[in-house]
Amino acid sequence: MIINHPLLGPRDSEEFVYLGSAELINRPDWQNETAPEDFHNYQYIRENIAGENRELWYHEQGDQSWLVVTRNTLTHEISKVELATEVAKKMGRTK
Amino acid sequence: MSNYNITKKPALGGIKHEFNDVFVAEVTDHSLVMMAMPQKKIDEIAKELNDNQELSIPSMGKSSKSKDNLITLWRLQKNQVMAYFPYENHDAESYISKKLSTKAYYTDQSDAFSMINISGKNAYLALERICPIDLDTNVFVVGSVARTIMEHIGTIIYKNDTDSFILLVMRSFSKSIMHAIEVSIKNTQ
Amino acid sequence: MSQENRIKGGLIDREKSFNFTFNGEVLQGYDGDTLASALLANNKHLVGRSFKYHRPRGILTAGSQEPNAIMEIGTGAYKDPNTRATITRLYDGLEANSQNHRGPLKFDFMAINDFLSTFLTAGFYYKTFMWPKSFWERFYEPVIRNSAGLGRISMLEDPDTYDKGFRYCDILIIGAGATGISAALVAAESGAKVILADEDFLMGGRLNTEHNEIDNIKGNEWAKQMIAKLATMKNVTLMSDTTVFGIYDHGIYGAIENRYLEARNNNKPRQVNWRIYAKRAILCTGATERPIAFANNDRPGIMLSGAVRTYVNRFAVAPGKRVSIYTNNDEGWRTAKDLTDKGVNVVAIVDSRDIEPVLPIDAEIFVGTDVVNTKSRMAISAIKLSNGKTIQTDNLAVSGGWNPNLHLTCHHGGSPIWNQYLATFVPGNSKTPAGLFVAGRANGTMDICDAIIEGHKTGLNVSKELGFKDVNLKPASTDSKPYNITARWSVDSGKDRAWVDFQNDVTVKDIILANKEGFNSVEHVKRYTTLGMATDQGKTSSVLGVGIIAENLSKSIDDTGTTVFRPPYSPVAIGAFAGRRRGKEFSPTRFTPTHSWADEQNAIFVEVGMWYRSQWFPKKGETFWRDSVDREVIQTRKSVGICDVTTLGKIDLKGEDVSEFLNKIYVNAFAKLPVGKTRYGLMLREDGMAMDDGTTARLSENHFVMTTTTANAVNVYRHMQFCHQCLWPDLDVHMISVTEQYAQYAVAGPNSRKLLQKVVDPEFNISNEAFPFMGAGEITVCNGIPARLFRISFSGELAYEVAVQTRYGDSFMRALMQAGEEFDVIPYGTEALGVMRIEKGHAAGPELNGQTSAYDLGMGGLVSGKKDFIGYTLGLREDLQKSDRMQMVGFKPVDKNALLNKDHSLAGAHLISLDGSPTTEDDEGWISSSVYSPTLGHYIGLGFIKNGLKRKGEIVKAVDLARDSEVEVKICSPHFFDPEGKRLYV
Amino acid sequence: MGYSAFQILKDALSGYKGLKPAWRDAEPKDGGYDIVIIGGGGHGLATAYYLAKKHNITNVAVLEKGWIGSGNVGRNTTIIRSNYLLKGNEPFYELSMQLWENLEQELNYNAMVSQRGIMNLIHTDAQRDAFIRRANSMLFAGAGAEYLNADDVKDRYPFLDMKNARFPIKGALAQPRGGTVRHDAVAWGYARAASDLGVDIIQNCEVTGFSIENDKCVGVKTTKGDIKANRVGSCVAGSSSRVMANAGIKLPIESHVLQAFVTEGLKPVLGNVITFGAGHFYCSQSNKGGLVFGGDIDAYNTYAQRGNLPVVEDVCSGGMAIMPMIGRVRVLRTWGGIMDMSMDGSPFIDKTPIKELFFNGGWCYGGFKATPASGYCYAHLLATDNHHEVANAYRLDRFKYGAMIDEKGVGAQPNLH
Repeated sequence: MIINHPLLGPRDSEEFVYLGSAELINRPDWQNETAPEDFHNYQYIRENIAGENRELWYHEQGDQSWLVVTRNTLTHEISKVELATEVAKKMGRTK
Repeated sequence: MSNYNITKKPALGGIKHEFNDVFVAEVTDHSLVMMAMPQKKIDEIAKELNDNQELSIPSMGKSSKSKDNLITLWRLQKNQVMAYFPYENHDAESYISKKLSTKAYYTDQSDAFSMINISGKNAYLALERICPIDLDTNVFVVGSVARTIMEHIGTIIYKNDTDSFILLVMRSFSKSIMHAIEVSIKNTQ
Repeated sequence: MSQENRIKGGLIDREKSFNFTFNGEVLQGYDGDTLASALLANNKHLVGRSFKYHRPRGILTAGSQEPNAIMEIGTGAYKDPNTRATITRLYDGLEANSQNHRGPLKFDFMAINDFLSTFLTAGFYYKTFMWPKSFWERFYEPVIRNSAGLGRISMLEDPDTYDKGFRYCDILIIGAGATGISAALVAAESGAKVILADEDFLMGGRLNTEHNEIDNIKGNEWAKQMIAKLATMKNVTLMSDTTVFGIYDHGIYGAIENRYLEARNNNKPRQVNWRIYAKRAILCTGATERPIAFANNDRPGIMLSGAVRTYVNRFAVAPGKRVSIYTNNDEGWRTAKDLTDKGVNVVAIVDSRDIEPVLPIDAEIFVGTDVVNTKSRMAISAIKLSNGKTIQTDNLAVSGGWNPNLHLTCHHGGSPIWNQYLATFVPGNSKTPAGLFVAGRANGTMDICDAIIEGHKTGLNVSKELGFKDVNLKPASTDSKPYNITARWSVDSGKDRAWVDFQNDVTVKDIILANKEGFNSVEHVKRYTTLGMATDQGKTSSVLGVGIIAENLSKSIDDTGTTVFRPPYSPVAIGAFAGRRRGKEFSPTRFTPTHSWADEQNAIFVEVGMWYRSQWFPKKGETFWRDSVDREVIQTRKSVGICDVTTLGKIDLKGEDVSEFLNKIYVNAFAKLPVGKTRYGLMLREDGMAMDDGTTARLSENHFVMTTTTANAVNVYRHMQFCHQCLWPDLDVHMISVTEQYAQYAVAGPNSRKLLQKVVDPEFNISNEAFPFMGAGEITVCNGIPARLFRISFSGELAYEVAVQTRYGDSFMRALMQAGEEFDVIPYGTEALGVMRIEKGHAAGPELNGQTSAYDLGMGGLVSGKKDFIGYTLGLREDLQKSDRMQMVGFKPVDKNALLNKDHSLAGAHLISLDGSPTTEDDEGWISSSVYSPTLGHYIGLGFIKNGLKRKGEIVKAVDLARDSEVEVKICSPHFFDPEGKRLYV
Repeated sequence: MGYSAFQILKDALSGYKGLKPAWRDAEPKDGGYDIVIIGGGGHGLATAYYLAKKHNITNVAVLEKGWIGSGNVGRNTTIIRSNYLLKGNEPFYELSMQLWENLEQELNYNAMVSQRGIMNLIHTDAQRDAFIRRANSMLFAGAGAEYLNADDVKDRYPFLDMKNARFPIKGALAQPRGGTVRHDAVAWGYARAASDLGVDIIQNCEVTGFSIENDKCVGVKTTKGDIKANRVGSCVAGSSSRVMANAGIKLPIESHVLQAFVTEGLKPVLGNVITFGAGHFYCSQSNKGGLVFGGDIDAYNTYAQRGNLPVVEDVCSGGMAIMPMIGRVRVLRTWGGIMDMSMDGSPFIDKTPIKELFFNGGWCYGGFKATPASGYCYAHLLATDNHHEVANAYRLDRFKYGAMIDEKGVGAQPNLH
């Protein structure tokens, strides 16, 4: 596979390490009343989409950025690649 | 005064090889310092670099040189820039921070990497066997720099001149990458 | 007579004559020959035996689709089994041997199967060999296995090498025939970067095997000139003898370049596995001819008609003296024409279609007629026609029509579609790999004139689409050669068998029987009969099989479907996929800064991930590893020892928010760690299980340095980047791995401070008061060399870790050893390190195995309840908090002499109560780490047992059934040695 | 019609006129079924067989979207073994092994269950300790295990690279009862036996939804129309998330592709199954002569039954690292199967929050060897409402309580299991 890195351009996926769903950015608040349930869903339950999936790849042998890659799990077509940091910030993650 | 003096040793003993028209040599007596730029301070740092050295922060995958040509910056990451310069003391970190910008964080990486120069008209033929980056002269122009993986070893490749490349690997991998380069040359000659 | 079948012409170099052997017989051929053409030149028609019935077989094709002429080529370690003679370029000294027969090729004893064939139909083995039960492994299976299989491998290490390579292009053109060359010419002219690859060692495709006039010159001459022209262009790379075997995601193409001739002569890689990154690709791979299934259609001397043309035209070999043709399409007639043009006698043309003769040929012509049977086992001597006639012939050229080589269009799950006019499958539209275009015969464009235009147009369009300049170039001109066909799959074979898959011996009858048993889907038929699963990958049999199933089930071909084509397009050597990665080069190697020094000390090294670390340092007279390890432990505890711990992960963390960040990733608090101090930290995964541990020191307000275990250095760094970039992106934290920047040594033992004081520059006070336990700081050593010093201890002794820039690593180790001479300093390796950490009850890899929580490890006390950190919430789940979970404790054998006379420790033993029995039910835990403690004089172990923390003092059994030992052990504190830790503070 | 050598002889002499389909190709019954099994793979067919055989429930349909056996039972590396570490797993896989041992006689179908032995190579001291721990788990469970030192390994397999290996072979953990089975034949054998007991096997029947009334499943919607059922069991590993999403159920599962490889046929080279412990490679030789091997999954989520080159190269280099004599052997075919990778690497056989809807999945790449026990235990659950004792840990909600069954200890990252 080739991942079109937003800063570096197309790179062979061999430079990357795959983690999983981009939902892993959405780490729940530990002080919520529903924290046990929230963390269970966060850690264990997956949409496992057959279609466009937003997922986390780490450019380990590159610039060491985490990326959010939108990739179709039926065709492997990649439609979007974003820096995870920016996605995280958009999702409201701060400190 | 300590009774014990210690001496430095290059990773590959300063090895130099010539294979017909391809040359391989360990690059020694240089320093590397990683400059980390806090997000909020990038503009200020850029200004200081420019004021101090007429040096700009290169765009991703590219390098830039100071006015005196002595400091080269490699932009391998968004918030980090590697400074490469001919200086051979063990205080590279403070040396370069004074020259560049005091607002960044500096980390000496001189010993973290070993550097190998491979050059000659057919150098790219050998690199074609291990390097997954497109080295086409129109694509990877002189001054380009990339971090990738060669023979399962994380490697930085910098094109320092026409038909000349510098490879950097974590120092412990020196022998493995040297072997990979030599095999590549042998296989393509 | 040498090369009795050689005729005039051809693209072989008659100046270069080669000797080769076939089954020991010395024969001659020419440069430019394939092994198959040279064998035919020498009138060798019988070349092998089929898989199941051991039928005598001859050469069927002239390409990579060959099912019959597969042999063992080369000898000794160089032997290549199952090698297709039809694509093996002849070289001087080539040694070929037929395979899969017992006794000589002509008298194969296994041919008995052929006479038992009535009983050995498809799937017979699923119905028998079941009784008695134990006979399967002991009797039936060995017999089946020995009679199955094809070639033999040498069982010796492959002496050849392989390489890998990466190439980029705008347009990859696969296949250098008329279509591919036409596409390449225009693409190259447009300025696009082009790679033109072809599986043949001679580019030109069927232009080399047919009579064509292109741009008014001979087709093969035109090909040669165009290839020469392309070779001069800088933006073109020509790759002959290179098979594009697969299409992977996003424009990555796998290709194997064959260089075995070069390898033989110059010790170069035999093959190069190219990864080609192409923005677009044009598939111009032509088509493959298929046979017709009629009775005994597999005899030596029966060939595909296109192959006959290839042998006559390209290799100047007459396939027989009385050749007959059986066809259902126009191309059979062209074969006849080429043969007669070359003066080869054609005795008959049999066309299953009721048509007017396609070409005027001087031979008996039968239209609307089929071949119904053939004669003579070892070589065809006659054919019998449906009109009752028998014709004496020594070569039958069969054409059942041509199937486009569209395999690569299916590599992403696409299915080809049926074209009834061409009576074959053509590329479908869905799921074609992105960026792949098809032209020429591969696309079902059968007429060469149209194929050239299509190649040209496709080349032009693709170049334009990529933004390259429009090219004013005309496609080459040639005469139209129409292709008309009426499907003919099989001819009723009566009691005889008609072959569909030649190599695997699948006949029409097998397919019909499979259908009868309910195996109707193409995939079921394939799996039940093994149709299309031989080394030729069904290239000549798959489509034929589909036709026969459809006919038999009275279904349309569309409804019958086709099997899936998967990579590789043709078989690829495992060695080529592996490339250089084998033997010592299976993985890169990492050496520590003290490696050469340790080597001088005769250290025994051990693989730790990619690293080589010193395991122990044998002294003269020490023959048994424990002698050395025990001495290293004792000497360290008595005086001082040094261990290279450079491999531990080291991460520099800088920024205003580092302490806050550490608070989020460690279970324990880090916010208030003072400058100049270091602290033990335990990191969990989000699921609450221990991930890694180490120490983190604060060197200045905004500068920390963390150590990780050697094994987890990379994972921890990645995890921390995740935590920073994805979870807390606004924290001002900058991480840099400094693992390799520093050579780091543990100096441990009561005399460690005294030793260090000799090398640390005097302005740095490292006395117990000034630099207490868990102190950390930046110092200089040996007259001004910067260093980092940490007072931490894994051994349980007064100990330090000192780090210098790696360039000084070797020299510094020597200096330390020299400075330590007066204390009888010794270097110690990973074994002694392990012994001392177990004596101290420190958890390491075997305990931090990903299945244990902080509580299990006895570190529940560290867990802060006042902050969020990775693993906090899920770590509180009820099962993880249960008191009967297995908890880490120590174990001592009740009998101190236990295991002393054995060569293994307690590690891996399971724990049961004294009255328990070794069953899953009674299993209460296990020993994770165990060593002989030279300090205590007996074995000790760390391990996990249910509710262990509350069971100290209890005696249980450590049972190791695998090594037949059972030892009574007492549950104890894991801190075997100096449990109060007094030695750390002196 | 029973299969036997005698029957073959009879058939052959009669010109095979009396041959009958191995199983009935059924169409859905209007009246519906007591139990509908979704998925005509090994597990689904085995479940149907054991429902009929052990529980006398024969009004059962198995629905298959393509042809039976077209899923992972037809695209794996055919290995069977019961060499697990953890209590939640080992007794289950041992039951499976025992069922394999009697399968052919029970089904009257030769699936070529070959207990040729499996050997996991050991390369480090730590690995040896871990393998000894595992060997003892196996021995405690009665599965049998043998610890071999380096010399034993060398004696048995002189072709292994013992001198030039990057990661030297220090020993092995063997399970003599492990081995291989002709994978397709397992599906066919179960199908034939189940069909003979009255089970309807319905091919080309894709389930597109569930009929759910008041949180109770009363049937399935299919490409062949609605089918009523008193109880429905999903058994579609590889497609579990897709199918269960139709019932609004999200699973602790990700889909990944595992590639497998077969070479050209060779005369016997490798007697048993070998697993390389320092790389990612396992290999056996089929009775036809091809080396059948595999390695790691492709790391990313996918439903496409194909993988990419990096894993192909990794796996082959693993092979070359231990058996350098296979360098010239050619790979004939590569293919990929979609795995239900669960969050702890262990499967599920359980009820779901919807009444009368049951779930079997999450087999990761251990599904083939589990086929008989999976069918046996799933049938037990479907027939009795109780979990079979050896499958009791395979609960869907185990992560809520922290009752993971994590053999590898890599946590909730499916691509590492």
